[in-house]
This record gives sequence, C-alpha cells and structure tokens, in this order.
Amino acid sequence: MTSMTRRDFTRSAAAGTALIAAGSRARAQTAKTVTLGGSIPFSGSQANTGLNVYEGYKVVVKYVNEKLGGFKVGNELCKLDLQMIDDASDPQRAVTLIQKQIDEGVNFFLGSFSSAIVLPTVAVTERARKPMVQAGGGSDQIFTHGYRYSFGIYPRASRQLNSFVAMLKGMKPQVQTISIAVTNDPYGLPLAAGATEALKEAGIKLLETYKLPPTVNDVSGVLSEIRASTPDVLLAITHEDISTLFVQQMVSTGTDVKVLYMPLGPEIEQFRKTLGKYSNQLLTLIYWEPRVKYSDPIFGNAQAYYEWYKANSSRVWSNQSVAASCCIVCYVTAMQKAGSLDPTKVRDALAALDFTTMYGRVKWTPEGDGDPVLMGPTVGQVQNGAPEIVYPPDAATSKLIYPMSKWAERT
Amino acid sequence: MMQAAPLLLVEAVGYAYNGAVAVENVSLTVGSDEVVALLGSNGAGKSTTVKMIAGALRCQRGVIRFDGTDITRLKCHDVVERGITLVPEGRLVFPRMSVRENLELGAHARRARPRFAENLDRVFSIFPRLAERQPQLAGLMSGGEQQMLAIARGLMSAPRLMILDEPSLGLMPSLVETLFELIGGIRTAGISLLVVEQNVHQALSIADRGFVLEKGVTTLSGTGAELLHNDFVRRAFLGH
Amino acid sequence: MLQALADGLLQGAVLSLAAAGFSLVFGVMHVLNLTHGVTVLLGAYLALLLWRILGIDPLLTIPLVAALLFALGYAYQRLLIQIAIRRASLMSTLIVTLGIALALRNVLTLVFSPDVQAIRPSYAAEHISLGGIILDVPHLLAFAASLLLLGLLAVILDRTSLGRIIRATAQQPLAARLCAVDVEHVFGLTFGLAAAFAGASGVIVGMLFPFTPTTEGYWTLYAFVVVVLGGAGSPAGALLGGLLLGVVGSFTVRWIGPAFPNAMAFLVLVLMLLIRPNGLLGNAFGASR
Amino acid sequence: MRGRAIAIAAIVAGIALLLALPSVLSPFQVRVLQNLFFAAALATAWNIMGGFAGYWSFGHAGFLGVGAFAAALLQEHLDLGSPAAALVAGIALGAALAAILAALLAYPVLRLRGAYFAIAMLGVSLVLSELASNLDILEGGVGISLIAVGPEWMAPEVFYYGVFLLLLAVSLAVATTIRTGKLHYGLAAIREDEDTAPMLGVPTLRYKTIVFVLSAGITGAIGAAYAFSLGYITADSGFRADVGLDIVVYCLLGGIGTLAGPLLGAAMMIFLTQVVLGNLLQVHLLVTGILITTIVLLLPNGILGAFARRNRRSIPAPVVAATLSPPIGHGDAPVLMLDNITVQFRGLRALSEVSLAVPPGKIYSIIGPNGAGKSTLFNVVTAYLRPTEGVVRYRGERIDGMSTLHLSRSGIARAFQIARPFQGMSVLDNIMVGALFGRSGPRDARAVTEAALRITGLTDLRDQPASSLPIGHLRRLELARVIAARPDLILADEPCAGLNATETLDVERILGDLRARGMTIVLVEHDMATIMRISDHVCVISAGSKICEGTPDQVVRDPRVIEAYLGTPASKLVSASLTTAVD
Repeated sequence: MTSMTRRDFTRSAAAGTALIAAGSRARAQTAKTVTLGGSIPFSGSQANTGLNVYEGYKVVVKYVNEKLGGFKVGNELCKLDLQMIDDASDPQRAVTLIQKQIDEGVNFFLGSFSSAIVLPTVAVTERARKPMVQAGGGSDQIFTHGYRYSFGIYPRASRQLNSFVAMLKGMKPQVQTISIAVTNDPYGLPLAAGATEALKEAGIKLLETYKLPPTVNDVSGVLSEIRASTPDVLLAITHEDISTLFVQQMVSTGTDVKVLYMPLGPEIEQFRKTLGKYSNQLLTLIYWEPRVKYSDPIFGNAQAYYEWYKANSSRVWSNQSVAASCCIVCYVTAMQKAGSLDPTKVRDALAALDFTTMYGRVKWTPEGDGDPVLMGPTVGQVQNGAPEIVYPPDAATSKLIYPMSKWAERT
Repeated sequence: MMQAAPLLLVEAVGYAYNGAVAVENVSLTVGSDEVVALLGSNGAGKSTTVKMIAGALRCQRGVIRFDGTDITRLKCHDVVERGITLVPEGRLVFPRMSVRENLELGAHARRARPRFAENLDRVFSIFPRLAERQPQLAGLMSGGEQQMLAIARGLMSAPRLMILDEPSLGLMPSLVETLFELIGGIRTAGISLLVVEQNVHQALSIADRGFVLEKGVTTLSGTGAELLHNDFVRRAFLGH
Repeated sequence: MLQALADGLLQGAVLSLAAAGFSLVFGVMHVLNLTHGVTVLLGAYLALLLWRILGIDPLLTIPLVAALLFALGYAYQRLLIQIAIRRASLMSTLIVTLGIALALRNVLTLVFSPDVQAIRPSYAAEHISLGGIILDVPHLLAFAASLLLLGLLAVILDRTSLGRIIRATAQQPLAARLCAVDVEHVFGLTFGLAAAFAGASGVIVGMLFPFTPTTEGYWTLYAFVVVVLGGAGSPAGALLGGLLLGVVGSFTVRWIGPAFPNAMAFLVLVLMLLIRPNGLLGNAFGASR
Repeated sequence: MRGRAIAIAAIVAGIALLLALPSVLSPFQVRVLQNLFFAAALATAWNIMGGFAGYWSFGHAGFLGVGAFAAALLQEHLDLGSPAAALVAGIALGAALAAILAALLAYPVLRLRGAYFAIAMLGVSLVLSELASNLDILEGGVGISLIAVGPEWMAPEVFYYGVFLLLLAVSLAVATTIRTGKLHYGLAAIREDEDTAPMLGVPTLRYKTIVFVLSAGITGAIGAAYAFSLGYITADSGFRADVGLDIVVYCLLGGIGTLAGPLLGAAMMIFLTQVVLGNLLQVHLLVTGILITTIVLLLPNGILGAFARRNRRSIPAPVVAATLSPPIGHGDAPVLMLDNITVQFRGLRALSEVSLAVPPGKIYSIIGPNGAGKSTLFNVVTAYLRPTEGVVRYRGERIDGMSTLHLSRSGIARAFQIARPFQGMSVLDNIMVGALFGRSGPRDARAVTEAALRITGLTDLRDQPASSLPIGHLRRLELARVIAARPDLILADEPCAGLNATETLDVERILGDLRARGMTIVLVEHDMATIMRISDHVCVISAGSKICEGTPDQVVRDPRVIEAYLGTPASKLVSASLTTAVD
C-alpha cells in the first residue's frame, strides 16, 4: 500500500473527529438498536466468499457502534445489531430462518451470497415489504421480477463485463480473437452471455466457448485446444478454485495467451500468494482498491475504512467484503435521509440514493441493481503482486501491460 | 483310568441361538495324550460345543477349564495361544492363498512362531502331498486335500489339544480310511485329540474314550469298545 | 489424440491412488467408508502445513503424513466403526461414516478456513514435451509416486505378514480367529493402512489440484466409481479402474464436451454395476454380491 | 365396529386441526411445518421402497430433481392459463416423468441388491444432476424462475403448507394401502428373504417394480411442488444430493419399515436443525454430522423399532369353518418322476444316474449318510439347481427348466431344513404369505391360514412374533406356511432335524394328517426312527447313487444300507453283531 500523503491523513482525521464529537454528546441518551438480518453460506462451495461478506458486515457495525457510539436518525440515537444466520447453502433453510427474523420484527435485511439462495429469500422479504441490500447475487433473474425492495451493489451479471470489452476494443495492437471458458452456474452463464453480446458489437471474433461443470479437477483438455486455436485473449469465468487450477495448468503445460482475464480469482490475495509470479499481468474485475480516493459519510474516506478493516478483521479484504460494508453504509445513510426507521420510508430513501461511499459512487437502476456505468467494475491488472486499475483511463492507477509475457520467461 | 487332572474339563455348558437351544447340558473331559471321540447325529449340538471350547462362541452356561485354568470367558485368539486349536467343520481353508501361506497363517500364534521350521517339517512328514503342492491355491484343491491342509494348518499352531470337527464330512469313502490313519499319526506326536464325528465306526476305532451327544445333552460315555457294543449307540444312530 | 491419452493416464493414476484406501476397506470389511474423501483432504492439509511452515517438498512429507493418518485410521475403526458394525447393520454403518465426514469437513473449515489452497512445489511450472505431447512435471511425478505407492501397497498385501493376515481375515474371518488372529485388531490395521494411503494420495492431490474442505465429496464419489469399475480389495483393481476412468474422462472432454466428464464417470458407474457389479478384476477376497 | 368409528373420527378431527393451524401460527412456524411435511412426504415415499421392500436407494434426489425440472420447464415453455393449472400440470408431469424413469430403470437396477442397488441409484441421480447443470436445453446451469402460483389473497407459506400437507397425505395413503394389502406380504417376503419368496409364489420382480415406480412418482410430484415453492431452481438446488441421504436418516431415526417412522424422524430432524439449532453459526455441518452418527449408533432400529414389531392383523375377515379341500384329483400315475439325474460339481459327481418315482398320496422318504447327495437331489427337484443330465417330471410335465416361481404356482412347495421365518412378522402373517401367494388367492386366504394354524397346532401362538419361537415351533410354522399354499406335492427337507422327541412326534403327526388329506410328501430325513414310523416308501442314496429302494423294513435289513451308514466295518465281529441285533 503506497504511503499515505500527509494531506489525506489530516483530512480524514478531521472528518472522523467531527462525527465522534457528535457521537459522544449523544451517548448520554439510551441508544435504540436497529437489527440487520439475513443469511450467509458458512458451509458449501461458497463458504469462503460468504465469510468475506460476513467480515465486511461485522467491521462496519463495530465501527458505527463502538467508534461512533451509534448514529442519529431524526433525533434518535441508534445502534446496529447484526443477526446473520448460517443458511448452509440450503435455500429452504434460508427462506425459513429469514421468515423467522421477519416474524421477530427485523426490518432490514442483508443478502446471502449465491443467486440460488438470494432469489428465494428476496421473494420473502419483498412480500413482507422489508428492504434487502445484497452484495452476492449477480444473476439477472434477481432484477427481472420487478421487486421494489431489493437492491444489489453489483450490476446484473450480463452487464459486468462491458468495461472489459470496451478496453479490448481500444487496445493496440488490435485484438482479433477470443475464447471463453465458463462454469455452468447462475453467475457465470449470464456474464458470458453479456460478454458474447458486447464482443459481437466490438467486432472481436469469438473462437470457442468452453462450458465447464461446477466441480472439475482437470482443464488440460481445454488448454490443449487453446494451444491449437491460439486465441489472443482467454476469458475464464470460473470461481476462485478453478481459476487457480487454470493458471496452474496453463503454466505447467506452457499454454500462453496475450491477455488472460478472470473475473474471480486475481483480486483475492490468497490466489496471488498461491500463484506468486504467475499471477502477474492477469486481468480481473476490480470494484475497489485500497488506494482509491473516495470519501465516506461514516469512515470519512476509503483509507480510514481500509485501516479499520485491517485492524478489526482476521481475513484479508476482497471485493465482496468491501461491497458488503458498502451495503451497511447505504442503510445508515438512507435511514438518516429518511429520518425514520420505517422500512418503506427507508426503502424509498435507498432507491433515491446517489452518493459516494468508501466503495465508490452508489446509484441504483430502477430494478435495483447497481448502475453498470457508475458502479460497473473497472479492469484491473496484477502488477508485481498487487492489483492496479488499468481501465477506464480516468480511474487508472497504472498502465496496462500488454501483451502478457510468456510463463517461461517469468522471473 | 486317568488319575492326573484332565487336560480339558467341560462342565454343564449350554448355548442358544437367539431363543433356539442348541446345547442344553454338555460335560466332557480330555486327558493329556488321549484321543476322545464326540459322537452324535446331525443337529445334536456337536459343532456348537466345540466352538464354545475354542472361544469362537461365548459360552452362556457352565465352565470350561484347560490345563487347570478357567478359559470360559477367553476370546478365540487367546484360547489358541494357550494351545487349543479347532479345525472347523467345512475345513474353511483360505481359498485365495497358497498352501504355504495357509500354513504360515496357522503358525501366527506367538507360541508357534519360534518352532515354525520344526512344525513345518513334521507337517510335511505327516502330509507329504502338501509339501509338493506348496504354491497351489488352497481353493483349487480337492475336498480331501483341503481337509489335510486344514489339519496341517491346525498343527502349525503347536497345539496341546487339537479338536477336529467332522473331518470325514463330504469325503469319498476311500479317503476316509487314509484320513483316520493320518489322525492316528498325530496322536503319537504327543497331542491330545478331540474328534467330532458322525461316522461312529471310524471315530471309535482310533479313540480311547468317547462321549455320545443327543439333542444337546451328553447322555453316555465310555471306552471305544464299550460304546461300539452298546445298543443305545446303535439306537442313537440307526434310530429304532 | 495421444495428448488426450497421456492426460487421461496421468489424471487416472491419481484417481487410482486416491481410491486404493477406499477399495481396501470395502474389499476386506464390506464397509462403504464415506469419510474417505475427508481423509484424503487431511493428507493434503497436513502436507500444506509442512510445506508452508517447514518448506518441505510435498512428496517428501508422504511418509510422515501416512504415519499420522495410519494412527488416525486405526483409532477411528476401533472406537467407532467397530461399534457401528456390532450395533447396526452394514448399510447404517455407511450413514455413520457420512455423519463423521460432515463433522470433519466442518472442523477442517474452522481450522484451515474455507479458502482455496494449493501446494506449489519448486518444480510446479516445469513441463517437458515428448514428440508433440506436453507433460507437466507435477503430474509426471504424481504418476510415478502413485504407481510406486500402489506397488508398495501390493507388496504389503502380498509379501508381508501384515498383508497375509489382512487377506486371510477378509477371506475367512472365523478360520482366521482359529489361527489366533485378533480379527478386530486386523480390521483396525486395515483401516489404518487405508487411511495412510488416502493421506498419501492427499499430498499428491494437494499438489495438483486447488482444494477447499468442500472438495472432499469429489474424492469420495470418484473412489466409488474407481472401485466399482476396477474391482474392490486389490491395488491392481484400483489402478485399472483409475486409469480407465482418467482416460474416459479426458476423451469425454475432447469429443463430447468439457462439461461432461463427471456425467460420463457416473454413467460408467451405473453401467458397470449393471454389467459386472464386482468390477473388472472382481473382489480380491472372494465375490460379495 | 366401534373401534373403526373412533379411528375415523380421530382422523377427521386431526385433519381439521391441521387445516386450522396456519391461522394460529406465525409465518415462521408455518414454514417449519411446510418443510416438515415436505421432508415427511419424501421420507414416506422412500420408505415404501427402502422400508417395505428393503431396497435402500441413495438416489431419490434424482427423482426429486426430475419432478422439479419437469414442472419448471413446463411452466416456462407452455402458458397454461391460470397459475393453479400450471401447478397441477407441473405436479402431474413431474410424477409421470419420475415414474416412467423408474419403470425404465426397474429391470436392470432391481436385479442388484443391498449396497450395489444403493450405489447404482446414487449414480443415476448424479448423472441426472450433471446433465441438468450442463445441458443448455435443461437450463439447470443458469437456473429457471417459476411463476408464483399461490392465490393472491393467501400468504405463500400458508398455500405451500396446504400443498405439502396434501402431498404428505397422498404419500401416507399410498403407503397405508400398500401395507394393508397382499402387496405388503409379498414385500415382507422380499425384504426378509428374497431367495425364499419365489418358492412361496411371490412375483418378486413385478412387486419390486410396482413399489419402485410408486415411490419415484410420489417423489417426482413432491419435486414439482418444491420447485414452485422456491420460485427458482438450479441443478444444485433441484438435485440436492444431501436431501437424498437426509431422507434415509429420517427413516433410520423414526424406524425403517414402519408407517409412522419416517414422519417421526423427519419431524425430529427438521425441528432440531431449523428451530432448536437455528442460529448456530459456522458449525451447522458439525452438529448435523454428530447428530446423525449418535442417532444411528444409539437407535440402530429407530425410535419405533425395526420392521413394525407390533404388526397389526391386516385383513379382519370372519373366521369361517376351516376346510382344506383336497388337492385337485390325481389318478395313480406317479406325481414326481426323476430319471437318471446326474449332477457334476468341478469334478465331483454329487449325483450319478439317480432315478425314482413318487406315488401320489404317499410319504416317500429319501435317506442316506451325511454328504450322500440328498440335499443336491432336493435342490434339483426344487429348480434351485439344474441337473448336468437327466429329466425331472411333475405329473407328466417336464419341470427341470422351470423357475421356482412357476413351480410353486403349479403346486410344488418346499419346507426348508433351516427354518426361514420372516422374523419381523407374527406367526399368522408368516402363514398369510403362504396363503396369499398359494393357489387359494386372497379371498379365502384367511380361512386357509386358520386351517393351517389348526393342523400345525399353532392357533394360540398366532400373534407371537416369529423371531421368538423355539426350533420346534419354527419347524411347524414352516410346515404351516407350506400347507397354506395348498400344494399337491410337499418336499420336506429334514423337518425333524434338531427336534426333541415330543417335537418330532408332532411333526410326524402333521405329515400323517397331510397324507390323509391326499397330499404327496417327499421327505429327506436323518432320524431313522421317524423314517421307519411314517414312510410308505424309502429310497436310500449313498455317495451320489441310489443303492436300494422299498418299504422301510426291507431297506433297514439290506446289508448295503448298514455298511453305507456305519462305515466299512473294521472287523467282521462288529457287522455280525449289528445285523443280529436288528429285529
């Protein structure tokens, strides 16, 4: 992490103290607890991402309650109470336990991770007219039911690769051909469909789309076809374990491409640690990065949030944990703007939100998913072990290295 | 006839397979260096009795003593370690293992390991045919040969008392003759024998003493000759 | 075509080794051990620790990992499986192993976190090309190690006294008791041996494939397929079943599509059960229907 | 009939209560009950196959998934007007497809038994799950959304509470009808001892298929309703492999093979995991795993005990005067004819050129020392064993190629030496199996059973579980079961083995009584006293060949018989004294 400039430090400190001052005066009154419900998959194949989301929630709740001593809604001091349940990747269990929280009067919900869990649970909260802000379900079908109480930080899957394809169009020397490898699941398939659409418009030739089963232990078959067809770009839309396998086997079989783009994997530190020098120059989807310069109504700015996260979480940050933190920032801001804890009023305030958080600009589409342009991902590239933003140019923190150096020449 | 305390003493033992009584009240003794026959028709409880002695079945009533110590509660492998070896009904050789390996298994008991070579020579002298067939799989041998291997395997655990459960079952009549001569040979090697047989005549021809078992109860005992002439024995077997 | 065959064989050898332990337990005791996958992962995680903290190359950790898991396997059988067999039927013993598998998977998640792990030894990147075919060094070493270990298991079973006792107990438990063999102890040793080889395969699995506690299910299922295909009880059955499955998988990827190797593997499982339930080499200890 | 009225009233009251509940309970509690009905219905459907027939399947998640995807794809591609129609059509299609799949699988898969059947079914469900997630036309990968089908005014959890309650009722109704019919007895025979079942005339493959198709169909219907209740189905949530194993645990916990077992097991597990342990974080699998292990170890036979130890009498029919009409008329032609039967086992000639003819209405005994080949001869006649050479004729018709099922249908019954009663059933039910599948048919099965009870003197033991009978009674139960099938020819394999004096006399009396009724009996026996007392005709087998034949007195006097029995005499003295002693 590059050293903080003195100016940034003073600015965030000032903002932080202002809020604390307000907080201390308020401590005298007894605080009203606002419960945030929802479920997380602590077991099953999504457990590691589920844990990252949970850390993102916990860190912000701790900051608001302990550092700020609560937050004011109208003239009432409130504290947050995080009540997450383990849905163990079982949709029936998730729906039942969330119904229990609704019965117990929980008004505000945070989403679980995979679409197969988010979709059934969002239907329950929608019917109970309780807002759900989630940073998990990417599948388009969450946002095509006309739900009014459902908000997703991530844009719908089919629009998430727009920025990547835009970058490919402008790259010199010209990118001619591309192959896609995608896992057959509710996140991968719409992402690939969206990319295929965008590539057609961009005039880049799609050689082959390799569809993979959710559990796979060998991709050498796909790689030998790629060695034969030599596409310029390989787009691998797979979860972190298969992304690691892909790079491992590409390195060990000497399969080289000019550009390797993986939406899930390179942005996770454990992935980069495992692959070491072979994770360099990999492109990925970056929603956030510790050195961004966003201000934030609760933390002051992104740096203060990052410092607090590192100090208070046993796990390394990831896209999902920051997005999860952003969900709570949105809730607190919406409650304060609505000046009430009534779920429908908060829902209206959430829908109208258009502000900057430590995660970045937050503005929702009418259907509730993140605005693809404002909240769409930037394109990142791992450069000597750390992710750098390389597209769009205005947000770039470093220049794109293209084409990728061959695996064998890595030092 | 036998002043010294008996090598094996079985007192009023009983066993029932979940409700169905197989052995009601059986008592018998075997002296050292003695050959005893246990006679009885099919289903009289002979096999159940010897399995109790060998510890393969947990005795439900009565006491079993071997060489003075109570072995009623001992587990099967401990009983064998003390020197009682049962050659089971139906032989039960290890089918997919060679003759040699079957014999090596027989000498698995700690008491037998040091005298492995010595026992092996003796076994091969008693059963020369086994010496030639060492590499052959036991499962592919004829009934008679398997019976010899089962007995040889029993000998390999250097027993002081060897129990043979229906050795002649399923053998060709001509083989039965040679088999009982071989069993006689074991006797001279200083091992007591308890032979369980339906073939009354053959058993009594080599036994010093015999016990008759009828419906789970020892009804009669005596020397070989006495039993042969006893019309009760004839009735127990010829049924009228 | 040759590349597909090579990939299939390399992959298949690992499948064989991973299934050898499961095959031994099923062949000797007719117990379907659903905890097998977790044992494989235990091996992987132990190797990961030794590699990450002490920097020992995974392949060198195999003896230590195998010894540790031998003890674990023996204790598991004597303390739990033996009771389950005595109290319940064979089929419900399978449910007991399922319960333990779930519990251990959760413990692994708590201890090692659900993150994706992989062991990257120094030679992880090298590969050699042999007449147009590309073979990566980790897979080649894994292939060699698998054959070596399967050979070792075959030697243990066929040549050593331990192996002899295990085979005898499998074929005729009553006769074994009558040869002064403590059968419960032998079952414990069998489980220990199976766990040791599962752990050893875990080290290789950890080296080749990224793993999380959840991947244990994959290794249990594939052990089923290998055992049904090759035949239970013998390392030869496991080797034949594993290699065949690996080749079938890689050819399926080439000619039917990269999405269908699992579907094909399970189809093979069903078809083999219908045609030859005891597998190509039959049950090494006597057919069990 | 007061008892029945009370029972019906109780059921009606129960249903009224269940329907009123949702208005009283909180939505969460309603959802828990909905999940409970879902689990109980699935477990009951599984139990029909696993509990009643003893065929454990680990692949029922496959049928669940087939139902779910059938409903999801149907409502996606076909607009059926009203949502209710979509639900009903979905459930119907789900049930139909799952049933058809089961029917197609039945012949190959039902030949397997025990662990092999369970794994094969697991394989089938995994193949289906993989295809669903990877074949684009099935859309299992991307997932299918389903339209809401509940009426607008009713909360969805209340609606699906009703849907799953209905499905549970259907599942229970099917299970109860199976339990109270002839099918149940056939299934009990298959579960207890599938090799004996055909001997009693039970069409094993047909019964197993019926139960397999029913169990799959219900599971498919539940899958369809499950898809609508979730509103979004992917291959993972549709073909949930863990559900496939959970339902086995529910049945194990409650009591496999009982009616209430699956219900009880499902209720307990759902209550424990969703209510009591609802808010455990990060240790869900650990607790569930330990729960499953302890349950199976502590209660191997489940709470209600295995195989319904307290088995209700099933067909309450009036006790009519027991008459056992004599078998169909027969002239004096021999009932059973064997000519030069030879059987060769790997070099060992078990039987060589044995010929014999059994006259009708007589007791024809076959004797010989141990291992002479009697049992082999028996197995040839009962089609357990095909002879290497020679022909077996029954009432003139050649039967050596026939299946055991066909034999029992044409009137041949075998009483086994090792009595094989159905442990989990009462004495009466054991005999009912013989009666139901014999030649008397279900109508007067009860009367025939009463007659068999009376002939064998077991009337006062009718409600005792067969497992607690001593050997003597077991042997008589075996005979009663055979008699109930009203055969023409009874093959009794050592009926007196292991019996004491009084028990032997009882068996002899029964055999005499049957002869008096005109039945023909072939007897294999060791107890020479019995042979001498009751045989009309004796044939002696030694070392695989017939050495002599005739009346009991002739046979006993024949020196060859004595020699075969007592072994070659070592000295003349012995044989001499024996022959004189025999009067």
